[in-house]
Amino acid sequence: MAISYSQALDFVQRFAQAVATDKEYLTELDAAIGDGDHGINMDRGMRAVLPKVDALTEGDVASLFRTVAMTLISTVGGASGPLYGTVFLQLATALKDKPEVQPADWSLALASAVGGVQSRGKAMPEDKTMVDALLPASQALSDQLAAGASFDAALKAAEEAAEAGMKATIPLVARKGRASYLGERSAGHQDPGATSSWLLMKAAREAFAEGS
Amino acid sequence: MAISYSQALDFVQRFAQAVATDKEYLTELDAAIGDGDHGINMDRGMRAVLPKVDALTEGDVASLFRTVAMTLISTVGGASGPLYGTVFLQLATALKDKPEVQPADWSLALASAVGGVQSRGKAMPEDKTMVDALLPASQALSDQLAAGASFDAALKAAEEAAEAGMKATIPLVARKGRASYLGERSAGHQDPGATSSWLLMKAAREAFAEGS
Amino acid sequence: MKKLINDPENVVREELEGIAAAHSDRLKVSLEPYYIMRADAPVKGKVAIVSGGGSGHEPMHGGFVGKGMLDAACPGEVFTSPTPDQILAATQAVSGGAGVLHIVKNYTGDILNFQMAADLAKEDGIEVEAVVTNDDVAVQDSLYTAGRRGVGVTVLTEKICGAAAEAGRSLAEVAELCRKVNGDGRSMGMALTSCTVPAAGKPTFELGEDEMEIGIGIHGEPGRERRKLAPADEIVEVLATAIVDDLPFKSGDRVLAFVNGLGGTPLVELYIAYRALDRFLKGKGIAIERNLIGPYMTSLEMAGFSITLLRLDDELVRYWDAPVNTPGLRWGA
Amino acid sequence: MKKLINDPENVVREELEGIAAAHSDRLKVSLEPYYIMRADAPVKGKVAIVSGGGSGHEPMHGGFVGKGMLDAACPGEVFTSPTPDQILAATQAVSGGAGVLHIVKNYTGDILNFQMAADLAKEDGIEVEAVVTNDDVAVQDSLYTAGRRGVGVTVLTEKICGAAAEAGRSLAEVAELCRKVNGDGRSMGMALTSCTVPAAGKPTFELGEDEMEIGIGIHGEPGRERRKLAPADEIVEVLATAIVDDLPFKSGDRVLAFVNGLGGTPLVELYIAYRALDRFLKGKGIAIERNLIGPYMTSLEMAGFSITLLRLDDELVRYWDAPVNTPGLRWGA
Ligand SMILES: Nc1ncnc2c1ncn2[C@@H]1O[C@H](COP(=O)(O)OP(=O)(O)O)[C@@H](O)[C@H]1O
Ligand SMILES: Nc1ncnc2c1ncn2[C@@H]1O[C@H](COP(=O)(O)OP(=O)(O)O)[C@@H](O)[C@H]1O
Ligand SMILES: [Mg+2]
Ligand SMILES: [Mg+2]
Ligand SMILES: [Mg+2]
Ligand SMILES: [Mg+2]
Repeated sequence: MAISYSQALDFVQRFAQAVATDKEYLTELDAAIGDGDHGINMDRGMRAVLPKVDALTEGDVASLFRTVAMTLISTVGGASGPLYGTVFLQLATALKDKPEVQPADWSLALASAVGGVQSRGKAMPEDKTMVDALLPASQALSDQLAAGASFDAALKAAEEAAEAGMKATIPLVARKGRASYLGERSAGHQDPGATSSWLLMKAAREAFAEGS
Repeated sequence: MAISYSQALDFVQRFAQAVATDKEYLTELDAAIGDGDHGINMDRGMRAVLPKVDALTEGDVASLFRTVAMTLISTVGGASGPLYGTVFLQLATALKDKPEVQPADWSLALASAVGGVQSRGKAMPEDKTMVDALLPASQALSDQLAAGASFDAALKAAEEAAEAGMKATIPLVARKGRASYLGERSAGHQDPGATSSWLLMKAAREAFAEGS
Repeated sequence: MKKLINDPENVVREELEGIAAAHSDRLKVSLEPYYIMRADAPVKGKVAIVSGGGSGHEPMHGGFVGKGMLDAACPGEVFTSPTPDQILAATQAVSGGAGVLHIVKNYTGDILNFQMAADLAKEDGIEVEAVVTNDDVAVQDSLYTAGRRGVGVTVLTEKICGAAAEAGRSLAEVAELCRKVNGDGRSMGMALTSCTVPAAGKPTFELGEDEMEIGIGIHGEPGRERRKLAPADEIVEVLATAIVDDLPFKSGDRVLAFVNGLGGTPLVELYIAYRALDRFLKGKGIAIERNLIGPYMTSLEMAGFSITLLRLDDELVRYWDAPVNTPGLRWGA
Repeated sequence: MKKLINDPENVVREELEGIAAAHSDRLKVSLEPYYIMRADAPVKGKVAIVSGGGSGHEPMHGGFVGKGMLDAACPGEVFTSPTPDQILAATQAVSGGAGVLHIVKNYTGDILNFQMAADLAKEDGIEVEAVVTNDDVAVQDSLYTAGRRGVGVTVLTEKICGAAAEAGRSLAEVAELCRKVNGDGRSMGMALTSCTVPAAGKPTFELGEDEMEIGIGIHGEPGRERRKLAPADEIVEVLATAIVDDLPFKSGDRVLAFVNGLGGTPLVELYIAYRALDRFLKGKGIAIERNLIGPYMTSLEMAGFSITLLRLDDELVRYWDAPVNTPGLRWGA
């Protein structure tokens, strides 16, 4: 039931793959309300991550995530670099010294990652940012686990909450990030960062679920 | 039979009208093998000429042509400004102090105009320039008059020779002017200056012929 | 996409190699991580000034490194803020013991990355002050949003603060001056065409043959409104009115007028715009005392321009006129 | 056509009014007829230098008027040579008694109009020497044609001869120097896109999405050949090879390398081209001793660039480095 190192690695690789696949899509979403580089940025970062994590000797999950964080921070730039860097840095910090990662550990780590993003970026829910996908995902995960659901079911619920949160950004008027310069004109478009965050939650479900 | 002042004025006005009508066409010809401004240049010049010649008190033909020349020289620029300026300057010089302009006078004046263009621009026949329309026109005019043809017929012959000369520029490789930079690539296109020179000969026929 | 490049991935690195080859007499270029610094940095006892941002806005910022302006610039990927490690390395490299000023344009990415770098530099014992420029009046301001974008005023702060640092002013003073310039300057821009980020390969946005975007951002962010094309004089009036009303600039004010080309707009058009601006301001009793006209803060090959007005006083004029010797801006040296 | 203008007919006049408003401290602008001159002209006892040509190439020539460069520039309509009356008036206005050098780019229109003006100026008792620049190796040269076009070298002659005139050299000496610079310089350009003359309203030529024009003229005249788009390094090699082979430049030569943007090409691309040129010349044992990188001789908004190489000696380096104070080129002042 615990998340193994190879599952954590798989999570990172799946996220890299998803970002690569949807690079153009993410970029198009960003072109509509930002500067048209979100897919390019994330893909540049995750492509830099892959050889870095390959080169790691099988170790603990925390140092894996720390490597991802430092690589994203030093290769992505833009808003998403520090923010996704923060996600993985918080995951690493929360999972530090855990010999094995239990579902509850993951749930707490994810909550602290979302908290890190919010404290760095000062985004509140409905500001039309990645927070709108990450926060409901983290809440769904912990709610499900608290209600006694299986890890698989909780991961699935997190993914679906992220997706719903992502879609719910469409009507919102952006209040943070580059899209906020558009004011009312940002409404009607899906937030690119929320979209990549949904891909992140999807990758977590695919990598960590047992029954799939 | 002599060319009156009002016919000379009509000649200038008809040329202005023809240039205005064919401004785009001349410009397109120039875009193919030059810098795409011949129609714009000539039209700018002839539009400046019109009020200048309107303002003249009915005087002699030479000073009319001198006014056209000076206006073209100071408003057209490019290659065609000094060259058409020279055409009208030579016409003016050749017709100076003529109380009336006889067909033979016009023929000599035109020959001296072509000579002026050649001495300024150093273009020889088949260099793919306005000389290729003007020189045959001038020759046809004087040949016809020498052969005893009517002025009308001579003017018509001049116009047709200009047209033929203009068309004959199509296969030529330019050796003068901007088109010469193209080398072989200039072949297959009609020279813009030869085209405006045909319009000039056409305007002369229309203005000076009696029977039309 | 038609660009004079080899590979979209290598645009920034090859540009930096070109800059290194061209200006080795005056600049040093680091490729790992990317930054450009004065060849004579660190200048002992002088406040150092570091700026940076996405590439594609050249000559800003790399072209403004040199005596009298920036000590270092950190170029990110095209239109993408630089990363903290670049900013940290540049800060360390140019720190001359009198502190380092970070001039940061107000974009979330720039803010976050510069913040991370400043935190790390401070841990390293370097005194860092950051000033954020946010002069774009196109953006509806609000406490609850990311706020206004930093645009044209950034160039002016870099010149003026560079001169003040050269004159031996302290970090606190230079930072204060920077805030003053930002506070007294306002900008707005417009675009006639989009631009294409090399890595994206297609235009950031589409504009009809008879449309323009008023209030465009320098990364091709859509602006205030899309309108039918209009004559230059009318466009200048729209931008200048928004700028003048915002500060507001008042009759009797002395200003620096900065007419900036976004890349694809020929100088002849910028002078036509300047003519209109000069007339507009004269009509309001505002006197242009200094000007800057040209492509200084660009958006790749975008056709369009921006206007920046800065209210002047004698001190600002003195610093503006002080010698500057950079590839992108040079006088008195 | 998307341009920041009011009326295609008024482009040049309004540009000149903008220049007059912007640079009245240094320049005087005549609107009847059009010319731009140094505010302090005529400079007694100094050889005066006058150039000119069609508009649309800014900053050339008007932006190069000032101490250390041109005494006057005569702008024609866009891409159309100026008229004799402009050139005559400018020549008269700046003549300081030591003669006037006309720097004329080799285009039939420029030659004819400058010739007419020189004839008139001579009648007026002014000593005039004309030097024709014809450095474009794209054009197959022949005694029987109009010959090569004058392009990038023109900017270099204006700077170098301006310095020599400032140093008190005689008309014969400055003209001789001008011929030497022209003789030792070679250029070639290429275009990725066309440009649109305001009065024409549509692009001068059409280029496919994957095509480029090698050997383009600065008025959009078609060049040597149309080719499939290629990487920057390859394009630089094509242009530089043609240039180097033509003079020829040889191992051991010292050169000034001028990488000129045609208007729509961002600075980042010019640096990528410079990087390639630097490597190419190093490989041939040719040393770049001075450089100039930027949009100095443009073709409106055309995307593309040109390379000019000038063989240097100590005298040329000295004149190149001498102070110059113009809106378009400035150092040491
Ligand atoms: N303050 C913020 N807090 C959280 N997320 C943010 C914030 N600002 C921007 N974002 C996210 O970053 C995304 C844009 O990332 P990206 O395009 O890579 O960076 P940039 O805006 O610098 O070009 C947005 O879609 C949004 O989800
Ligand atoms: N040396 C010359 N002699 C005679 N005619 C010439 C010469 N050079 C150019 N022309 C004529 O000028 C025409 C081009 O005129 P125009 O386009 O107005 O000037 P520019 O070439 O300066 O743009 C050519 O088509 C040609 O007929
Ligand atoms: Mg973005
Ligand atoms: Mg032409
Ligand atoms: Mg970005
Ligand atoms: Mg022309």
